[in-house]
Amino acid sequence: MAGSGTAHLRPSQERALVVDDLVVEFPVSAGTVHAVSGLNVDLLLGETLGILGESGCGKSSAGRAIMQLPPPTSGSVRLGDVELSGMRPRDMRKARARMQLVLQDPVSALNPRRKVKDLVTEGLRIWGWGDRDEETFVDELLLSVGLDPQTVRERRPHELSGGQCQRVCIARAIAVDPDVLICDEPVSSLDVSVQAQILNLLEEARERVGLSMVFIAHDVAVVKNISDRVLVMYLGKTCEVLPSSSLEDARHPYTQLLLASVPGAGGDAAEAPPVAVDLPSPLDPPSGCRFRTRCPLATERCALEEPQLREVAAAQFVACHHVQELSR
Amino acid sequence: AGCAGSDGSGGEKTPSSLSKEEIYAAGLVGEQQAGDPVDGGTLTLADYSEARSLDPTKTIPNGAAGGNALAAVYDVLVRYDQESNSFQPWLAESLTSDDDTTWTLKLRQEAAFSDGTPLDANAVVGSVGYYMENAGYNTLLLATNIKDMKPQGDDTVVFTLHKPWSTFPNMLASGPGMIMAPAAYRGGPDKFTPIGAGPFILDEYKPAEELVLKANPDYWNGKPHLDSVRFVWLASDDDRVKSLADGTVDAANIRAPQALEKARKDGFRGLMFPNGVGSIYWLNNREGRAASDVRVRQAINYAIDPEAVAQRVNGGAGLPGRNIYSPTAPYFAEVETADFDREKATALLEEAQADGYDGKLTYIGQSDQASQTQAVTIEAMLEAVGFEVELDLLRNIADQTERIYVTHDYDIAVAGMSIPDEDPYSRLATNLNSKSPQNPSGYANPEMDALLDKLQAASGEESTDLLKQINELWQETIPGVAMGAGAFFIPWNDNVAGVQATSETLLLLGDAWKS
Amino acid sequence: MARRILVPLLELLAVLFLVSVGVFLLLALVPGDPAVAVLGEGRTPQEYEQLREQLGLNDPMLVRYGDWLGGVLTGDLGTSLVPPQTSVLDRIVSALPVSLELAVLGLALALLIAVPLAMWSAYYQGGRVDRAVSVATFALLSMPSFLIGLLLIAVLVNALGLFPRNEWVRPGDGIAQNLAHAFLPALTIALMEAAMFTRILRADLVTTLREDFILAARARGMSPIRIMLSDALRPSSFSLVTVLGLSIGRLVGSTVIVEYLFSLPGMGKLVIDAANQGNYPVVQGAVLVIAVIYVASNALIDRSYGLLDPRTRRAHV
Amino acid sequence: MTSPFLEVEDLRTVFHTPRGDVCAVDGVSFRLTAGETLGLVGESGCGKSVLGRTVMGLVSNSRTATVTGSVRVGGVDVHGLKPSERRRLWGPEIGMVFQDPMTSLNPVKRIGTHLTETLCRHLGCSRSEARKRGVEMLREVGIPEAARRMDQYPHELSGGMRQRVVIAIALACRPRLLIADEPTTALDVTVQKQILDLLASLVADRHMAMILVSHDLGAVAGRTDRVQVMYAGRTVESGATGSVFDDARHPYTDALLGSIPRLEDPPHTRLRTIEGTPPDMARPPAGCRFRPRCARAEEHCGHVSPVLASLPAADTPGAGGRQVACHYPIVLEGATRGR
Amino acid sequence: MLTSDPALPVTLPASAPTRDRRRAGGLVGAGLLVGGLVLAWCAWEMTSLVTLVRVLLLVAGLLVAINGLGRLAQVVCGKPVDVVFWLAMAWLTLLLAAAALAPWLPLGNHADSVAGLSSPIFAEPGGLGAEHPLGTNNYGLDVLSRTVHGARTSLVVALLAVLIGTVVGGLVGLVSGFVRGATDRVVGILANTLLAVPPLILLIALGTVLEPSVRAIAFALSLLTIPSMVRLARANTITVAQREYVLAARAIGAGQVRLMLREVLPNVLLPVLSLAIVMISVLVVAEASLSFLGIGIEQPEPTWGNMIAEGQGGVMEKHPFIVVVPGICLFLTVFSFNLLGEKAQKRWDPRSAKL
Ligand SMILES: Nc1ncnc2c1ncn2[C@@H]1O[C@H](COP(=O)(O)OP(=O)(O)OP(=O)(O)O)[C@@H](O)[C@H]1O
Ligand SMILES: Nc1ncnc2c1ncn2[C@@H]1O[C@H](COP(=O)(O)OP(=O)(O)OP(=O)(O)O)[C@@H](O)[C@H]1O
Ligand SMILES: [Mg+2]
Ligand SMILES: [Mg+2]
Repeated sequence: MAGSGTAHLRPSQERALVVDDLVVEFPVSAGTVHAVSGLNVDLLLGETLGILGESGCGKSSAGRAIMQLPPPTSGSVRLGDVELSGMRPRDMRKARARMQLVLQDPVSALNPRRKVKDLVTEGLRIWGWGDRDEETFVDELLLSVGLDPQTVRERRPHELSGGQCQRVCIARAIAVDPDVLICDEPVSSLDVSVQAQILNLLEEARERVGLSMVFIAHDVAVVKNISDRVLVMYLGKTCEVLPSSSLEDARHPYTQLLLASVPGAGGDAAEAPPVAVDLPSPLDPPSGCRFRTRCPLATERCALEEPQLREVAAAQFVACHHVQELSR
Repeated sequence: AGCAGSDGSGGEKTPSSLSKEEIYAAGLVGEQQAGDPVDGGTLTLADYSEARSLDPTKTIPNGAAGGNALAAVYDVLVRYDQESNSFQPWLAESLTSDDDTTWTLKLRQEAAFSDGTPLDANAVVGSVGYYMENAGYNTLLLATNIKDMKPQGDDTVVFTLHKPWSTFPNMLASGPGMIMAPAAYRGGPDKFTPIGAGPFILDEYKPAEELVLKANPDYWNGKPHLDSVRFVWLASDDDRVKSLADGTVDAANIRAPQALEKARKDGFRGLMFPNGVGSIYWLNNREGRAASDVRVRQAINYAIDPEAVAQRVNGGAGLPGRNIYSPTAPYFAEVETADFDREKATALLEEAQADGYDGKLTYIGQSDQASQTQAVTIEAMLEAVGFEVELDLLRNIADQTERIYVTHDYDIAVAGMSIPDEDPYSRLATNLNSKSPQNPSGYANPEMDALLDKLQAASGEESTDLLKQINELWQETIPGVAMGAGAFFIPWNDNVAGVQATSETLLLLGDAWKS
Repeated sequence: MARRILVPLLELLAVLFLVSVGVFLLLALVPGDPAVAVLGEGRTPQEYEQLREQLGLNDPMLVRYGDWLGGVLTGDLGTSLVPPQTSVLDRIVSALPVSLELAVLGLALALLIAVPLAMWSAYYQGGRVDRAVSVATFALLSMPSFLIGLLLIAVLVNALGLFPRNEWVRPGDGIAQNLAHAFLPALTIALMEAAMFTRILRADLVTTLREDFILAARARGMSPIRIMLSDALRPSSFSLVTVLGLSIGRLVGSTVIVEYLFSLPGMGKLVIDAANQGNYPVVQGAVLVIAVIYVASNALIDRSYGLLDPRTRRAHV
Repeated sequence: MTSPFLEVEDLRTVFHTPRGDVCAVDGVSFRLTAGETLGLVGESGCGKSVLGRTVMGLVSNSRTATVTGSVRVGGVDVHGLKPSERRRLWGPEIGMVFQDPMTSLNPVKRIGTHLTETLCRHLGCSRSEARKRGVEMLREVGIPEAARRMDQYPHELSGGMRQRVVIAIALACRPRLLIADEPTTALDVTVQKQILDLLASLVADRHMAMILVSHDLGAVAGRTDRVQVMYAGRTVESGATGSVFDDARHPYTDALLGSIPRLEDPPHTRLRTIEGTPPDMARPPAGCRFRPRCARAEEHCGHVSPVLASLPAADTPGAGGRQVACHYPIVLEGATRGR
Repeated sequence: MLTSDPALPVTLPASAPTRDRRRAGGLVGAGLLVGGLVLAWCAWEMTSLVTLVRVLLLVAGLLVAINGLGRLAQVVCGKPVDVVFWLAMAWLTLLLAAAALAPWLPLGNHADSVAGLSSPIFAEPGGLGAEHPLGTNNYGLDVLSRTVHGARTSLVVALLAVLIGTVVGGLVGLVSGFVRGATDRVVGILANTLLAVPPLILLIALGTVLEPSVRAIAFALSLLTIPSMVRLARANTITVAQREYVLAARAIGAGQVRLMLREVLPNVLLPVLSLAIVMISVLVVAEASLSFLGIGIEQPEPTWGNMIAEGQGGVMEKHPFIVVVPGICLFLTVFSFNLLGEKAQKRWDPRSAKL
């Protein structure tokens, strides 16, 4: 799969964010890491887009490139009607503040030397308070993420639990009233019980503030739970885009592999253990379809030709040469 | 002369209870090892300092500057005999003069350089010529005095002087008397190779570490007993005494009063060379400096207490005093000295200040601890009478030399002078003669110049009398602050014998042996 | 690839160039006339002036630096001003082995002391030995090297007479003698360094011992000694190796105090003596050589991590 | 029934820390027979790893820790052995697989060295013999080009491959009990499945007993015979896996299951949450440790610690041996619950 | 986690230290304390013994006493107490107070060499109450007074140098680590240049150019601290700059300066300060070494270094107190600063807390 294409974009609708042919590459001593190779995404107002993929497939790189932190190697990012690439640094900072980021490890995402109240108001300190009153603003904000302002306001991050830290991060992000929230695996490092708290909180916040959200994760169930639409990535390329409600009907062999790997009650243990394969390296990704080295359906064509995203069912787009064989 | 303390009399007393006079008595010290000389072995000498070069023109040829190694390689034409207080022929067969003006040097037939070439009259003339051309130590003194230097035949050289010079032999007992083979300097000073007619030949040299000389089998006085001598240079006199005590070295060269007295009290045998004005503070007499005013010089002199300085700097060791000659010198005489007197100092300073002197002095010295102690003590004494002293402690010797001898940028500077027993004239003339380029204080006194002129020609009683007058003139006009006599001591271990002394505290090792 | 070798090389050269400029400038500012250093006292002003001209001291600074650098690049570090007027290179060639031997012996001794001690105290972390070692190494680190040296001399040489007094015997003149004479100074160096090594290695060992792979090794039934030696030591030695490398480079020029105390003819003494005599070519040459050694040993250490840590090996090849 | 291979009786592990004593494992008991797999689940910090390590004897009485209770492996009391004897157990009797394959292999040792040194130590075989067996082991855990891998360093392998190596090392001496401490937490989902499958098949092939520690209920669900749910150092519920997951009796187990998003549910389904955070183990609450977060808690729970009691068999259709430590366990409401 | 290895001595659980055991511990502690002090005192008084033996006994006595004090403190406080650390802090407090108040303390003559002319030189220590409690030196100056004033100079020099080094080195390291690129290269080269010249030789060279004043020496010494400060600050900055909270602040729109000052600096400051404390001790020693070689502050102004140097040339053998008094002060101070620095580093900069 690991194809490209723009079939899944919805130019006719009102979009909060449009990402066009995003490429992120890192020069390293051994060559170039192709972290993201031509990602096309759009995000409707109020929509949540889930990005699903294995470790190292470029999810975080894509998320950060959208934030322009650091700016992508190439490709354009349009936030509302503002084109972000090629902006002057000051304007860029301002525009960037309209998008916010919530990161995987809440503890390291908070400056250990600052108090909670300073952390959550950092954005307003930079961009101005407007007519808000600091005290009440902080209290309301903390309450809105389910923290008790009295106990938490004066504390430093190391005095909080992981879940509380993640709440502070979310509070900090929504404090500047962003249009788009990018969550980079915000629950992966949390315990299941806390994970549920945070997922619920994000849902609430999104509804309340009217956010559009990009939610990055590797847990299929979590992504399904929170998103409207899911984009499956493999080695920097898009495999499949589909509504999350129809996730179980995924067509792409990789998405199917992911679904099959979800540990569940019906584990099919006793078969012979599969032999390990070396995953392809982003330094030297396979030609054609990037998934072909692990794909049970791979043919010669997959090595020569890169599959394009095409619609195989209503709102479901798959980048695979063998998609026809799969379709009903 | 001062050999009194060396024989017998010291033997009954335990060395540890020696009095100052006994300690500083000149000559051989302690009972020397008897018996027949033993051949072989290496004698290690912890010398006072490393020779700057084995080229005599580049090294001050005295015992303190590393001249012992030179003497071992080149030998000296004439030797000073402490016991008889006279100059004896050594490498030369004889040095004679009737009028102290024309000196005839006769060479030994058997003497030859270690490269096999003969040590003849031409070699001597060539060597002395090279020495003076390259401005070896005392060249100026030689140049102004020698009218003519001619070989006569193979084995005789005649030196004709402008005027009588009774201690001329001393010149041939040190630097100029170290005769280099023509091959040594043929290539010029840059390609100099040490070839001489001395008892030893250069074997190995590791700068700052050791210098090894091996026996010269063809030495005129017979093959030396020792196989080799080794010179090493330790950090301090203390180290030298300690190394001597634990047998790491066989002989040492010591000057610091404390170490010297300790070595004597520890009962080491050896050679003692006392000298006058072991330590001095030169006062800058030059026009425009504070000490150009004789009252200021006197005030400084009165303000400084040699006893107290000795106490603080040397732990009481040494011979503090104002007489510029060593008490054991053959020509020593009591004179009325300008002793420590704080009131006089204050009065004189006030007088000078009344005439517009601001009372400021710049003191220069080195920056090591001992020198700092000295500086602080002097500063305190001078400030106690009302001077305002600025200490300028310098970090390198070149800087100090430059300040004292070249730019003359100081008021009071610490130095040594060491007037030796054998030839007070040349040291006094070099330091006090108004025309001497090495006159550090810029002291210019026609009266002194005249006395020095007379001293050159004088001998015996007359010379002693002139020296006394010089001393008196010194006490009156204070070219510098004399702090007392000093000495060099060459102690050795009990198994060493046969080391001979000559002038300028040089040692002759050709007869030395070790059992 | 070329870039990865070339850039550090250029940086090294830049460092050396700056050192040479710095040393040259600094010494040009120092008071004391080199002509006086050469001639000593008692010459006429004309003689000094003539020599100054001859030595090029009257040329502009840039010209003098150029001349000097030109000489350095052709392997000519100049001639000692103060006799013995041997070439500076000769002086360095004779002093360097002394300092190197001291440094190597000192470091070897230090390792001999430090490694077992560190392993012991890391294994019994928080125990009696650990605490004692911690206090003792601290005490050693808190003592200036001249105090340690003075103490060692006072006790081992003066009071007990166990070792020969200062003075240096070249290895060529008998290895046993040489070692006997080198032992005390090396021990002085070793004590300082051992204290530091022990602390560094212990800290790293303690960290390593908390690693999962140590637990895993225990879970495989390996014996504690084997775990310490074959599992813990190597991954814990990176800091030690770094410091060791720095020490070799540093010690060549930093044994000053020890060489001064024991009056050994090494680089430190060479530089101090030369500085005291105003003998600039020697100071300049020696400092430059020391800097080259330091820089080179650092570069080597940087490159040697691969030997210890296979993870970095690939990146360097 | 065969006699149990592993018997853990009232095991208690206390760490003496500067902040006070931490009772990381507090009175845990269970038995395990050969061929059986026990799942240990619970949130982070609840004492799963410490339990695993104490069972193995890696944590034992020392200056910093005190262990009481007993652990019998094949009838031998692990904590009564001398250290050297205990070491002899590690490898041939008990093997351990660690959570993070990145850190549980020595980065400066080759894969082969890890394998051969274990074999040499316990089986006393020669180097070449050990190497041969090592290659076999690697092949057995599904590593291609096994011989070449022997000479590689851990960092040269991918995460999944490394975890296979760790398993190979743990199984090299054919232990009879395998303790797998979160063996797949650090791995990708696709690899995770492979590793769990691998472990399951190896256990089945060799008729080993296995303790599978995990905080991922899903991972435990399909691959264990019995499961113990832990909370703050104590077992709160145990029983046959299917039975526990299908009808949880302890409020904690129930809430935990409810807070996991399920693939079957439609998007934007609200999850159930457990408010609050697990207790600080240095200062655990009195009484039932789950009380502060428990919706069903009563006054009584704050004073009296509930003991792990067996449920009457009648109450637990399908499987016996259910135990719950709760004063007010959830009562079965018919067959509507569960997945 | 080898701590739990069974090879360790098994101590009983600390769960219930009984009353008796506590009392016994207290008694042992008190016994050791008193015994140690008595031993030390005996060693001090027993002039008949060889100096070496006396010193060894003295040290042993003090160690035993400290051990006893530790046990006693443990009983009193109920938990292990790091007595060595607290003793060290007590020493530092005492020292700093004495140094700060030196001009107002009733101390003897410390630097007036003129007045010293009329005092006895090398007067033996007279003990408490005597005119010269710790004796006089070669210039008739009071050793106690010189020690206190010497502390003043030594500490002022060290603190000043550390201050310069920390501010300059820390800022340069911060900027170069944050900006990276060419600036970083140049800074790296400059720092390496300073490091490539052996410190003592650099000081000797500087010493010949600079006046031996407190300010000049402090400046010269600060050159020693700058490269290591730059390195530390730079390394820490690079790590901190990669932290996600910096990314987060950037995402909110914080500018470079704000990032550097608000996000990075506070996190780099503590490691830098911990190194600074360690540096104080290094510099106290460096200053002493300089004075020992005669390039430091000049007599009669006292510093510990030049006081120790007064012992050269046989003085030490005859009048050991000349060296012993400043030597012990120097040792204790450096030891205390090292201890404090290590504590600080362990707490604030675990990466470099190895020294
Ligand atoms: N700064 C960087 N320099 C070099 N390579 C990088 C950098 N950041 C990421 N990469 C590489 O880019 C690829 C994609 O990384 P990215 O972090 O985007 O993956 P991810 O999908 O977020 O993975 P994970 O689930 O582990 O967070 C990886 O191979 C990674 O090693
Ligand atoms: N060596 C130790 N010293 C002191 N306390 C310890 C030690 N090891 C573990 N603990 C404490 O014991 C408790 C249980 O830790 P353990 O590692 O068993 O948790 P876990 O259930 O494995 O969690 P995770 O899922 O995070 O691995 C924790 O509170 C931990 O802080
Ligand atoms: Mg990521
Ligand atoms: Mg765990």
